[in-house]
Amino acid sequence: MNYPASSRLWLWWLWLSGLTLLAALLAEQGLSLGQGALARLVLLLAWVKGFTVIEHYMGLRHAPRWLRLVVHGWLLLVTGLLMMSFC
Amino acid sequence: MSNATVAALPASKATVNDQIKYRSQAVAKPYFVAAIGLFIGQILFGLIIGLQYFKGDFLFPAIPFGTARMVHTNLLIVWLLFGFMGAGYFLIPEECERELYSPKLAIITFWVFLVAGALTIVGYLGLPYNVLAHLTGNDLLPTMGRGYLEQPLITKVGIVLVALSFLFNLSMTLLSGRKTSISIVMMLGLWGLAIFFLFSFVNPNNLVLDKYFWWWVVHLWVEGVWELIMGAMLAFVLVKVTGVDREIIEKWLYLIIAMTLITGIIGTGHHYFWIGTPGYWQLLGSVFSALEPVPFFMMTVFAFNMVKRRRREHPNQAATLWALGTGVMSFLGAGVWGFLGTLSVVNYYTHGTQLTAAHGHMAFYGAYAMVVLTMISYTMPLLRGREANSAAAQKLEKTAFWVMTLAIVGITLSLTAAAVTQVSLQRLSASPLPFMETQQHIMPMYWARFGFGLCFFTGLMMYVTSFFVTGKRES
Amino acid sequence: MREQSLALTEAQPARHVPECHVPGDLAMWFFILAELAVFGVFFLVYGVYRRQQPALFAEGQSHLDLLLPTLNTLLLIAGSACMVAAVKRFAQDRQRAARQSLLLAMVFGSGFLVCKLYELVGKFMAGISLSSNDFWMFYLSLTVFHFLHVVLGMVIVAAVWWMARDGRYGPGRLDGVETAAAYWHMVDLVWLVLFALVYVAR
Amino acid sequence: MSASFTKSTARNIFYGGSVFFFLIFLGLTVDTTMAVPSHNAKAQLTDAAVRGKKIWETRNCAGCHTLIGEGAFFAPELGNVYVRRGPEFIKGWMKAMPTNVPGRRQMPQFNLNDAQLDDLVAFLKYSSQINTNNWPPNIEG
Repeated sequence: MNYPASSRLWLWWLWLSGLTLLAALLAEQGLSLGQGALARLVLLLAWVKGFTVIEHYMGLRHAPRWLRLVVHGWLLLVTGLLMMSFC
Repeated sequence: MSNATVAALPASKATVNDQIKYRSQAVAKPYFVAAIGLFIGQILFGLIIGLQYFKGDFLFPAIPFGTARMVHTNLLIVWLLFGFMGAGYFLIPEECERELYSPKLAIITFWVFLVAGALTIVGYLGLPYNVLAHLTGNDLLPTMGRGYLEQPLITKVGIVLVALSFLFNLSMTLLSGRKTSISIVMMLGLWGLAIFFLFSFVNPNNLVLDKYFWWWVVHLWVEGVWELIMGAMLAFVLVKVTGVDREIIEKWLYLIIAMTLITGIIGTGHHYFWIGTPGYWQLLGSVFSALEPVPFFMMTVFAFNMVKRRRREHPNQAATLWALGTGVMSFLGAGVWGFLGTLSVVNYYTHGTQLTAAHGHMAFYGAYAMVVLTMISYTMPLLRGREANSAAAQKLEKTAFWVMTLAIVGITLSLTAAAVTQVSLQRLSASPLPFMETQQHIMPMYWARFGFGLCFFTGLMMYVTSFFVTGKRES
Repeated sequence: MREQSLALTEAQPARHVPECHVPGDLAMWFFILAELAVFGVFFLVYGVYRRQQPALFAEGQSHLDLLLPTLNTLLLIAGSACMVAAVKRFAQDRQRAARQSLLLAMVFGSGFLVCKLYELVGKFMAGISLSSNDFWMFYLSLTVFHFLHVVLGMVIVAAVWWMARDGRYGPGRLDGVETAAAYWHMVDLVWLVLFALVYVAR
Repeated sequence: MSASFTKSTARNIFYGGSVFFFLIFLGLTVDTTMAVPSHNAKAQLTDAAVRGKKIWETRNCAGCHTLIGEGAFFAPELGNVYVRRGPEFIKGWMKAMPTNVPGRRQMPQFNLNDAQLDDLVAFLKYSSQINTNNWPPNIEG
C-alpha cells in the first residue's frame, strides 16, 4: 500500500485538531445559534473528522469496497440519525 | 465395576475396532447411550406437562406439574452433560493424539453420575420435595427450589465431583498431548461449565442477589461457556466430515466464540431488567444482547461455507446434515427468537410469558441438543466399528432429523402464538385479564403444541430405531 | 478466503499501483466492526433518550467542562497520527523511529487516561453514579466503556512495541502493526462521535 | 484483494476480548451489589421473610409459578400477589387446595401450619416490595 508523505500526515493532523478546536469554540460561544443548530453543526464536524480518520488514518481508501461501505455507512448512519434527533 | 470396564472397552472383544484411533475413545459410547436414554425420558415428561397445560388434572396428584417440569428440565441438563462428557472423551484423545489418561476413571465416573442422576429423579418422583430437601441436607446449605438448580445438595456436590474427575482426566490427557485449538477451546468451555456451576451454591436471602447470581449459572452457561463447547464440537465434526484445512476452521472458531463472549457476557444484563437491579441494566442488557445473534449467524455461515468447500465426500452424510442443522436452528432459536424479547422496551411486556418458553425450546434444541446429536451421529458409527452407517440407517436418521426439527419449529410457533395472545390479553389490554382467564384463551395453542410434541417423540423414536437398522453400506 | 491464508505466508511485494488492501488482520476488523456496532447502538439509544428528556440532558451537560475533553480529543488525534507514522516508518524499515512513534502514541494515550481519570474522579466525588439519572447513566457508561477501550488500545500498542524489539516488523511484515493501528484508530473514531454528542452537542 | 486473517490474531482477540468484557461485567456486578440495598430501600427482608423464602424454595413453588417473571409459566405471577390478593386470601387459598375441579389445573396441598403460612406471606410481602422498575405492566402480572 502507499503511505502518505510525512507532510501530508501532519496536514491531516492539523486539520483534525483544528476542527476539534473549532467545535469547542463554537460550543463555548455559539449560544446565539438556534437550539438544535449547534448540535447538528458539531455532529457534522464529527462526521467530517470521522471521515478523515477512516480514509487517511485507518487507510480504508485502499480497502475493499465492502469494508469501506460498512465503516463509512456506520459513521454516516450514526451521525446522520443523531443529527436528525436534534431537529 | 470391572464388568463395566470390560463392556465399554472393545479391546477385550474378539475383533479390535480399527475405526477409532485410540482404544480409550470407546469410553464415550456408554455416555452417548445414556444421553439418548435420558433424552427419551426428558421428552416423555415433556409430553406429560404439555398435556397438563390443557388437561390440568392429568396424573394429579401422583405427578404434579411442578414435579414433572423439574424432571423434564433436569433430564435435559443431565443428558446434555452426558453428551458433552462423551464428546470430551472422544474428542480430546483424538485431538491430543494419545490415549485417555485413565479410561477406568472415566467408566467409574460414568456409573457414579448415572446412578446419582437416577436416584435424584427417583427422589423427585417418590418423595415430597420438602422431605427430599430435608433428607439431603438442604437445611445446612439451602440451594434447592430454584429453576434448573432443583437438585438436592448431595447431588450438586456429586455433580462437582463428577465434573472434577472428568476434567482431571481430560486435562491430564491434554497436558501431555498435542494441543490443538479445538481441544483447548473444548477444555476452556468444560472448565467454565464447572466453575460457573459453583454459583449454584450461592443462594443469598436477598431475593434480588439470589436471582442475580442464579443467572451466573444459567446465562453464563447457555450463552457463554456452553457455546465454547458447542463451537469446539461443531468444528471437530466439520474438520472430519469436510476435510477442510484445520487452520481455517480453527481461526473461524476463535472468531465466533470471541464474538459470543463479547456480546454474551454483558448480555447477561437482559435478565437484570426487572428483578430489583438498578435501571442501567436496561441499557447495557439491551445493547449487548441485541448483538448476540451475530455470532450465531456467523456460525451458520461458517458451517455452510465449510461444507461447500469440502475436500472429501464423507460417507456419513447424516452427521453433515446434523452439523448444518445445528447452525441454522441455533441461529433461529437462540439468535432470532432470543432477540424477539431481548430489548427492554419489548421485554417489559414479554417477560415471564410463553415467549420465553418458545425461545427456550428452540434454542436448547437448536444449539445444544443438536450439537450433541451431531457428535453422536459422527462418532457412534466409528465406535461401533464402521466409518458410517448403512444407507438405510442414514436415511432413517435423516428422516428423524427432519421430523424432530420441524416438530420443534411447530412447538415454537405454537408457543409464540400463545405468547402473542397472552401478552395482548394480560399485559397490553386496557382491561387486562387475570392469568388463569388468559390461559383459557390459549388452549388451542397448547393443544397444537402437544400435537407437535407427539411428532417430536415420533421423530425421536425413528432416531433411536436408526441405530438398529442394518443393511449394506453403499460403496 | 483461501487466498488470505496464502497472503500471510508470503511477504507482500512492494506495490506502486494502489490496490485493494485490508490494513491489518481481518480478525481484528471483525472485532472492530463488533465494537462499532456496540457503540453505534449506544449512541442511537442516547439520541432517543435525549429526545425524550431534553431538559434533563441539557442540565447534565451543563455540568461538563469542555476544556479537558477538548484536550483529550487532541491527544487521541495526535496518538492516531503517531500510529500512522509508526506504520509508515516500519514500512521504510526505520526501526528506531518507528518504535519511538509507538512510544509517543502511548504517551498521548496516557495523557488521555490521566485527564479522563481526573474528570471521572471529580464526578464520583460529586456523588454521581450510574443510577443518578438517565443522563449520568449514559455519560458514565459511555465514557468509562470508552476509557477501558483506550486502556486496551494501549495494551495492544505496548505489545507491538515490545515485540518490535527484534525487528519483527518491517517492509512487507506490517500486519501486526497495522492491526494495532486499526484498533487504535477505531477508539479514536468512536471518541470523535462521543465527544461531539455527549460534551458539545447541547 | 490482499488481506491476512491469522489464527493467532483471532485467538488473541478471543482471549483479550473475553477477559476485557468479563472484567467490565465484574465491575458492574460490584456496582450492582452495592446499589441493590438503596435501590430496594422499601423491601423489608425480615426474619419471617427469610424463613418464608425457604418454604418457597422447598415446596418448589417456582415449578409452576413465576416470581417477578422468573419460574414456570403454568400458574399466576406471585411477585405481586400480596398486593393483588392480600395476606388472608393467600392463606385461605393455600388451605383450600387442591380444588379437584375436573380438567382444571391443580395445585397440591402443602399442609403448612399457621406459622409457616405467616412466614410465606411475609416472603411474598417482601417480594412485592422489591423495586422492579415498574414491572409488571399491570396488577395481573
